[in-house]
Amino acid sequence: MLTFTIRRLVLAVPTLLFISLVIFLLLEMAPGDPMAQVPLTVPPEVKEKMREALGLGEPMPIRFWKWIVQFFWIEPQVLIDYYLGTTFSEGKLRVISWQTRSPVMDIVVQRIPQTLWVVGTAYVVAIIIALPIGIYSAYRQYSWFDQLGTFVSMVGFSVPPFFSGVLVIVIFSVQLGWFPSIYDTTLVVDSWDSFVKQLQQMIMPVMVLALQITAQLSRFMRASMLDNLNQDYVRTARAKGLSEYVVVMVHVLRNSMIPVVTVIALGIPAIFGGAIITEQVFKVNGIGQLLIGAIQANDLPMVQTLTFIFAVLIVLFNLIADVLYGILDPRIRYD
Amino acid sequence: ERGSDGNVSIIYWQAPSILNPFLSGGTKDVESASLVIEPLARYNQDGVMVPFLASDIPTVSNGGVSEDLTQITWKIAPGITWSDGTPFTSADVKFTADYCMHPEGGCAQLTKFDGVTSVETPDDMTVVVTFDKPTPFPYGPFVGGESPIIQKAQFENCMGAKAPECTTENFGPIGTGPFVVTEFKPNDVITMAANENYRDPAKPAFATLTFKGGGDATAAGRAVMETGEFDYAWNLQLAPEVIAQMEAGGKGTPVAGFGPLVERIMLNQTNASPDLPEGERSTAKHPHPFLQDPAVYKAMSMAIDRPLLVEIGYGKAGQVTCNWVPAPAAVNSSTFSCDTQDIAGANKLLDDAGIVDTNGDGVREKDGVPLKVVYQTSTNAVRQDFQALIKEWWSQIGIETELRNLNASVFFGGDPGSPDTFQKFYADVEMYANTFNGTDPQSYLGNGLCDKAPKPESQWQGENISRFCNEEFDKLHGELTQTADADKRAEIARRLNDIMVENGGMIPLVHRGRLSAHANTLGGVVLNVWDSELWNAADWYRKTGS
Amino acid sequence: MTELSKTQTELNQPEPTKPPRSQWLDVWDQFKTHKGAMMGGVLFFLIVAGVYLGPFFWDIDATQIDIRSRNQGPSWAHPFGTDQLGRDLLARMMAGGSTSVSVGITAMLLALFLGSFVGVLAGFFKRLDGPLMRLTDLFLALPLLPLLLVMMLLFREPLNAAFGLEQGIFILIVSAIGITSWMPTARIVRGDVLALKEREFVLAARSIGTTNSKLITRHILPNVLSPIMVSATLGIATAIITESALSFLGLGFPPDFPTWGRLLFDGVDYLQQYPERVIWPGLAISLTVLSVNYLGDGLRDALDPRIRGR
Amino acid sequence: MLDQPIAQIKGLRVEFQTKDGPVVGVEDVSFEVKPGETVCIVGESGSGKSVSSLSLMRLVEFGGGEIAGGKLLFDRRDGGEMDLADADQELMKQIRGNEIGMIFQEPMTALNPVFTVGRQLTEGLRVHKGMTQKEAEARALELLRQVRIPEPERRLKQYPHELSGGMRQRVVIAMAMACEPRLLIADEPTTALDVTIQAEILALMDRLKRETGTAVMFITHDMAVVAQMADRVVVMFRGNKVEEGTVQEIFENPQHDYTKALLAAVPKLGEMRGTKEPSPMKLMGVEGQNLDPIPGTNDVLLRVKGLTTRFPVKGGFFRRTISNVHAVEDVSFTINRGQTLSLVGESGCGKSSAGRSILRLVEPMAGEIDLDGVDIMKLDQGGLRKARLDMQMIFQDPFASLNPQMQLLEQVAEPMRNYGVASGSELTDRVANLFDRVQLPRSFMRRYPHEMSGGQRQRIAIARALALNPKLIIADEAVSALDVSVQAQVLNLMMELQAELGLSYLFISHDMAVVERVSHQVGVMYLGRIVELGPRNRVFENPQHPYTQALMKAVPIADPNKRKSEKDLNFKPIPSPIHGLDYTPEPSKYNEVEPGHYVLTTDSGY
Ligand SMILES: Nc1ncnc2c1ncn2[C@@H]1O[C@H](COP(=O)(O)OP(=O)(O)OP(=O)(O)O)[C@@H](O)[C@H]1O
Ligand SMILES: Nc1ncnc2c1ncn2[C@@H]1O[C@H](COP(=O)(O)OP(=O)(O)OP(=O)(O)O)[C@@H](O)[C@H]1O
Ligand SMILES: [Mg+2]
Ligand SMILES: [Mg+2]
Repeated sequence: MLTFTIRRLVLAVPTLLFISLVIFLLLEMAPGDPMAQVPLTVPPEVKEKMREALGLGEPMPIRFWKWIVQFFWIEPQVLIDYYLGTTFSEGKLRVISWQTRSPVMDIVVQRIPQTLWVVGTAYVVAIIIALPIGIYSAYRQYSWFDQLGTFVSMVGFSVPPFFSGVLVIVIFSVQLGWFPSIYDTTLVVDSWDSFVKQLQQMIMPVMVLALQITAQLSRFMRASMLDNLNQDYVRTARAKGLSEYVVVMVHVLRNSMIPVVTVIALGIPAIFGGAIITEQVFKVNGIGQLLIGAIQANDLPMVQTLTFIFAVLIVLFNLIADVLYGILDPRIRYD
Repeated sequence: ERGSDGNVSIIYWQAPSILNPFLSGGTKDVESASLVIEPLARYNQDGVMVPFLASDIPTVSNGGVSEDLTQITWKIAPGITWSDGTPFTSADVKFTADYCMHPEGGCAQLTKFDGVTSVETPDDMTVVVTFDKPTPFPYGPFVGGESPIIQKAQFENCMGAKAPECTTENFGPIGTGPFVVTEFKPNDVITMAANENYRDPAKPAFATLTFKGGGDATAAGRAVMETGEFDYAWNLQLAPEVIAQMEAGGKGTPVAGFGPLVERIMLNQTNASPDLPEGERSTAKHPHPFLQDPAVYKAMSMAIDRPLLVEIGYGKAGQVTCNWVPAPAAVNSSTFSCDTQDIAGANKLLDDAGIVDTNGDGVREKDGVPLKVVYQTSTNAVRQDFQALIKEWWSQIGIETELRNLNASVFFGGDPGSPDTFQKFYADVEMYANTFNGTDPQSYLGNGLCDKAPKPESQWQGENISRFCNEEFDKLHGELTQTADADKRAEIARRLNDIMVENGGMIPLVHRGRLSAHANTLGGVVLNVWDSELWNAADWYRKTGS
Repeated sequence: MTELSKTQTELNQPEPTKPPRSQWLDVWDQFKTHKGAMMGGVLFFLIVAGVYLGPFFWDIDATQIDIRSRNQGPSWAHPFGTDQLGRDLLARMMAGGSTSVSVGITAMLLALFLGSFVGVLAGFFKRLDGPLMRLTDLFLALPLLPLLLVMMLLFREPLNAAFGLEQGIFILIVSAIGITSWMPTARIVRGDVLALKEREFVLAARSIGTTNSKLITRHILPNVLSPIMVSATLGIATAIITESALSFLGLGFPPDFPTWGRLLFDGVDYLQQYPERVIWPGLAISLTVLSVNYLGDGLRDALDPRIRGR
Repeated sequence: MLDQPIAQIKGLRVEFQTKDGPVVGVEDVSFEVKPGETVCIVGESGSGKSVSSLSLMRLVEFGGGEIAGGKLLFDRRDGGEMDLADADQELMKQIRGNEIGMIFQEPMTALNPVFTVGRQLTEGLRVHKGMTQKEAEARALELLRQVRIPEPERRLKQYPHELSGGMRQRVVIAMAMACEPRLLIADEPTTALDVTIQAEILALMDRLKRETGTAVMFITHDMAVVAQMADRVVVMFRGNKVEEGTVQEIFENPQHDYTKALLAAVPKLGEMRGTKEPSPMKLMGVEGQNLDPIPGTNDVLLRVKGLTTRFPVKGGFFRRTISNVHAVEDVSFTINRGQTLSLVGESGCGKSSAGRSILRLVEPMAGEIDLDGVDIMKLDQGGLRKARLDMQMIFQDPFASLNPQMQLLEQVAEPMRNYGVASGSELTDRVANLFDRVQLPRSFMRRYPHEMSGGQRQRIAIARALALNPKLIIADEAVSALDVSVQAQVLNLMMELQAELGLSYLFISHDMAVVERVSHQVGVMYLGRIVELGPRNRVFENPQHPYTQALMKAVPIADPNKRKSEKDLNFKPIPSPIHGLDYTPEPSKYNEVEPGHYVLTTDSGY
């Protein structure tokens, strides 16, 4: 298992380098200009000057190489400096965003908390809701609960967040006035009151996001439970005189969780990636919003860095899913 | 009294990414920065200059501007300090000019310093700006939200190529304005606090300010007018019904103001047919097969029901206009009238010109070329409604329209590699809005000059989007640059406007205002379209009793 | 002895009484007994019929503007009401539906095809597994928007030239959605194929001289139908919604081309004043997805002979 | 008190609700079990044996069944008789596992794959006996010792898949015995196991019964096992009890036709003693059977020399091969036209691998394979495909080797399609002929594999193997999964075809009685090598290699008077076939003890 993991990790390096190159080329080819959002009143010559100041004049391979050096060599130094108080990175140029002229990683770090709070909570909530639904739907297959579950999850899946988000805002913020419609990223949770506030502002985005994730996860859970409920070992467990609860929640669940856990693990990069539309609707301003904003502003260093971090997470969690599979299912042995 | 009214919150649906307007130029950045850093003078809600950091506005009559129009002398008002307590001096003003004019800085406001040869500081309170030629309108540098003064002490090490590395400075400039930055989260939110050293001890009334960015106009409007979470929302480009519905929420009021912003249809004077080889498409080499025919463009204009467009798209925030430059009022020409739709008249005009449907397909032909146009614009709900309506109207006069909408960041991005930019204009007509800063239209009118047409040789850069070329226009514009007298200037401007519209460079549609909304409890808001909307944030206060 | 031989015949397994019949009739029989599937099927048929045949009975043009009667509620003249330009919503729903349903189905098919293709190859040929799975990672990691922009840039004009405006854009959008959504299917299919490959009937098929391509089409593919079906159901929903996101970004169909996604998106602003504007497209999308889901459930059961026998 | 039965089943009727209406699983069954007694329930597949026992545990409900009538009287431990048929599930929970233990049909799947053996063993103890984790573990250890699992401490921490089939079955037995139930139900506990392990397990159960006085309900269709185990026998047929009696009565004086037929179909070891050639079995009720011996020819069809197959075990950082499974090691034999060579041996000794290597379905490492003059080892993929026209395989598990999604017609037609032998209506005709050949009604052509019984499926597999008129068929455990009556039919069919078409078989099996019935030649495999090879009657009557001798001893005999005692059996654990890369096995050397009868002299590890 360990060598499997290490080998995959080593293999991941060239894969990721290749991915970063592809992303870079793609971004290069994509039409668009970092000056698009500068008002039309600014004349072209000035824009040209501004472009040059961003380093856009240099040839492509050089810019790619620069990015590689900045991301893989300088940024880690910054991190080390930050934790150890050393000064390796002093005076070296970091990956700089074109929009804000500030280091990309600083902004990313700034954005992570709210994304984790909202998208992460939604994921957790979705898991907490979806698993019982899936389990019970499978246990009582074709019961009204199961039918209803299918119906709700399908509707949940087919309603885009730009609609459901606005709908809950209109209902809960405008009509009822229960929750704020705009997420306050400056809120510091340090007291009960601020915690309640945080909960209030999180409820709606979490609800909208969780609905979608729940829809998918509960389907998976149900299918997996159905596969296992008819296995022979379930009968053995019953024959031992175990209670229904133990039979279903220990014996069957443990087996059914194997594929579901890996599905869950594979979904985690998406948490870091944020939920673009939902973040936009509720003004959560997390990573997703950062990415879409950067794309619209053609802030290539930002887009490149964010997508690459995302790629790293995907590759990493792919690996984690595989490893988890091996851990959860003793029959699987890599090597 | 300063700080007595708690917190005020502002929402911009575009989030500011930097607080240094010299490095960005985006309206969102300029306006958010205007709470912190200030220019010597600003335009007020009527487009009239008022002194801010200067003691008065220099003019020829008061001797502040030299007779030969090459020099302007600013006197700094006494007693102004930076928010860190240090005194504000002419050195800071000179530094600002140096900073922006640095060749490697990539300053977004460089045009403000057009023609400036030197900035001198005879003493701590005086600034003398010298131009290379007579400049009838010398109020480019240091006037308006785009050209504020930054502190020399803070930015000294951020000149030229180093500018982008000064993150702390760019995110938290020290200013003279009513507020100071406490935290800046790029593209997200800014928190500010009242400036302890602000020149008026009673202002600002608010102790803190939250400036939230991101989302969409609907949400911003809703947050001010329906849920009351925010006090001020900027630029609500929304359908009038939506605004009305929000207003019914009772928590806020929309306010509109009109600058020179005009939504127009540009008519391509050159042929954009995809059959032409790359490099010759949309260039002066191939004139447009029918759009230069007065009958065609006049008919196209007559077929449009402008009042309806206003009603559907902008409501209170729009007015019918037939002009390229409808504001300031002095330059608004009254030559044309276009507020009634005249389909029959348009048809007649075309029939009389011999442009008729010869093959019975419902589309007219001119010299065998069918009147089919590609009509492009950026993606935006109102523009798409306009496209649909105008397509319908044009079809009634025998012109077939193919609609195309393009991602705004591609359309307005100047990437010469993309065929979809508005400068390349690979279409017959395109619709967008344009405006200018301040009150002087001279350089804006220059957008109609023949040599400003985008072409492959200039990497498709250039402001003369419709490739309009008219000798008389060019000559008249030359005259404008030499004239100082305000009335005379206005008259020339009106004539330039008329030439452009008369000769089919564009079809102006709607004079667009800026529609913002403020909470009913927020007092002191004066909407200003000539400068930053937040220009008088120092005067804002919380209305009591509500 | 007669007694004995009677026992002997009895000893043989009871023979089936039903006459042999064609496979497809069997499938249809099973399908009929699945209540959800029948309902889903009928509903889907109605939607498709309404969308494609509706315009023959409801002959108002979807783009026809009648500015005087704008923002109307449901009435006899406009059963679904009108929009902000006075266009008839029923006609727009039908026109939008034909685009959305076509895009949804074709894009889903494309994604399924790609996903199954990659999945089967990766699962079946050990040598291809690594590279293909890394390719999947790559596609998962690629930022969607720039990718689409590049596709538009490179292919819009040639496609327009070759197929005409509508066809060209249609092909472009369908391929854009298909190319960016095949990865989950590929992963699932690969997993199943890996397991399936170890089953003895695959070895048996090899021993009777079945070639690899036949092995895949005859033995592997039919047995991974169930996960493919599930992906298909979810795929339609994703495709319809992605299309709306594309229109919203200015990457989709020309603006005078209604689609359900766009109608829904445009309607969201008017949610409070004219809720029916979001209800119609929202309902249409949900119903389509639901019906396809039930249809898929039924089809999967019907196509699986093990369930069908029961 | 001893005569008071522990369980009495009276007029049991069980129904299943299916889409096509209710299906009767058990129609009317009554019998009783007394303390310290073993009651064997026999009957063909699907006769309701499992359903009866599951009803007693009230587990049928979970499979969609319903007890529609009858009484299930059970004598509880703390006195008092009660009717389980209307006990509530809460009470059943206390009885299950505690007072009635059950061993299930499939040892491979009855254990939960993700929990350790220890955990699964202690679970019941903690629930019923209120033991602490420690106490339960101590008891589990004791149980594992009782069922004679080597290294019990280590096993507790292992997962089921890490144990061999026999060990797993013993764990299941230990689990059922954990709370010392008064009644133990064993549902075909040995069907899937090979003789040696089966013998061990039977001996174990017998001993446990004697030591603890538990009553045992033993379900099987293997008459030899019945003879070995039973005190009394209940015969079931299509959901009804047709006969009941002591084991002697049933074997010596069967009354019902079905019982007679069943007994007739059992191949008995030693039946063929003295004959040289195989001959079909006499079946009851089949008239005009041709029971002539099948001589075959003397001309060699297949010659295998030095066949060696190893499976690489990959590991290390670069996934290099670090060791090999020596599945087949230097195996040589010949098969004559129209004759059968049987390979026997323990599970995992390499029989299937040898068979597959000949077809090159797995690539052999070395050796020569000569089929009718064609050098199989030298062929490329195309040539190999052509060569497979002449040799076909019937796979170990008939269900697994048929595509569940394809109609039988298609499956049988597929080889002909592949080689373009026939098409269109000709193809259908040929398939129909094949169906006739294997005695399947043509109406089955449009069915799917799951709609067939095990025996019928096996016939489909045979039909498919015959479709190309091959010269050689490799039959890998072609009949092990079938119940006796069907098994006899299939065996007869195969022999009939051999006689008619002159087919040669490589017959792989672990059932010695069957092997004795069908083979001309027998090869005994152990750990990848053939340890003894010779004419069938010589190997069976005069086994020379110690392993062959042990194997012969383990075979149960379908005669209640010839029971084996545990003392006769002594098996060594099988050494691992995995060796490092640098391991060079010695070549196989044989000693010809009689003409054509070879015994391995090289050390085989036994
Ligand atoms: N869950 C079920 N649903 C429907 N019918 C069932 C179910 N379980 C068993 N049956 C039917 O009940 C009858 C008896 O089955 P049972 O499993 O008792 O046979 P068996 O004698 O144990 O056979 P085998 O030797 O193959 O194990 C069969 O006809 C079978 O088809
Ligand atoms: N594909 C494979 N990869 C690695 N090892 C294998 C493979 N197939 C078989 N083996 C190993 O080779 C050995 C021989 O296996 P084989 O299947 O030939 O045994 P068998 O005699 O047929 O047993 P059974 O009676 O259980 O069918 C076993 O140790 C098995 O684990
Ligand atoms: Mg059974
Ligand atoms: Mg085998």
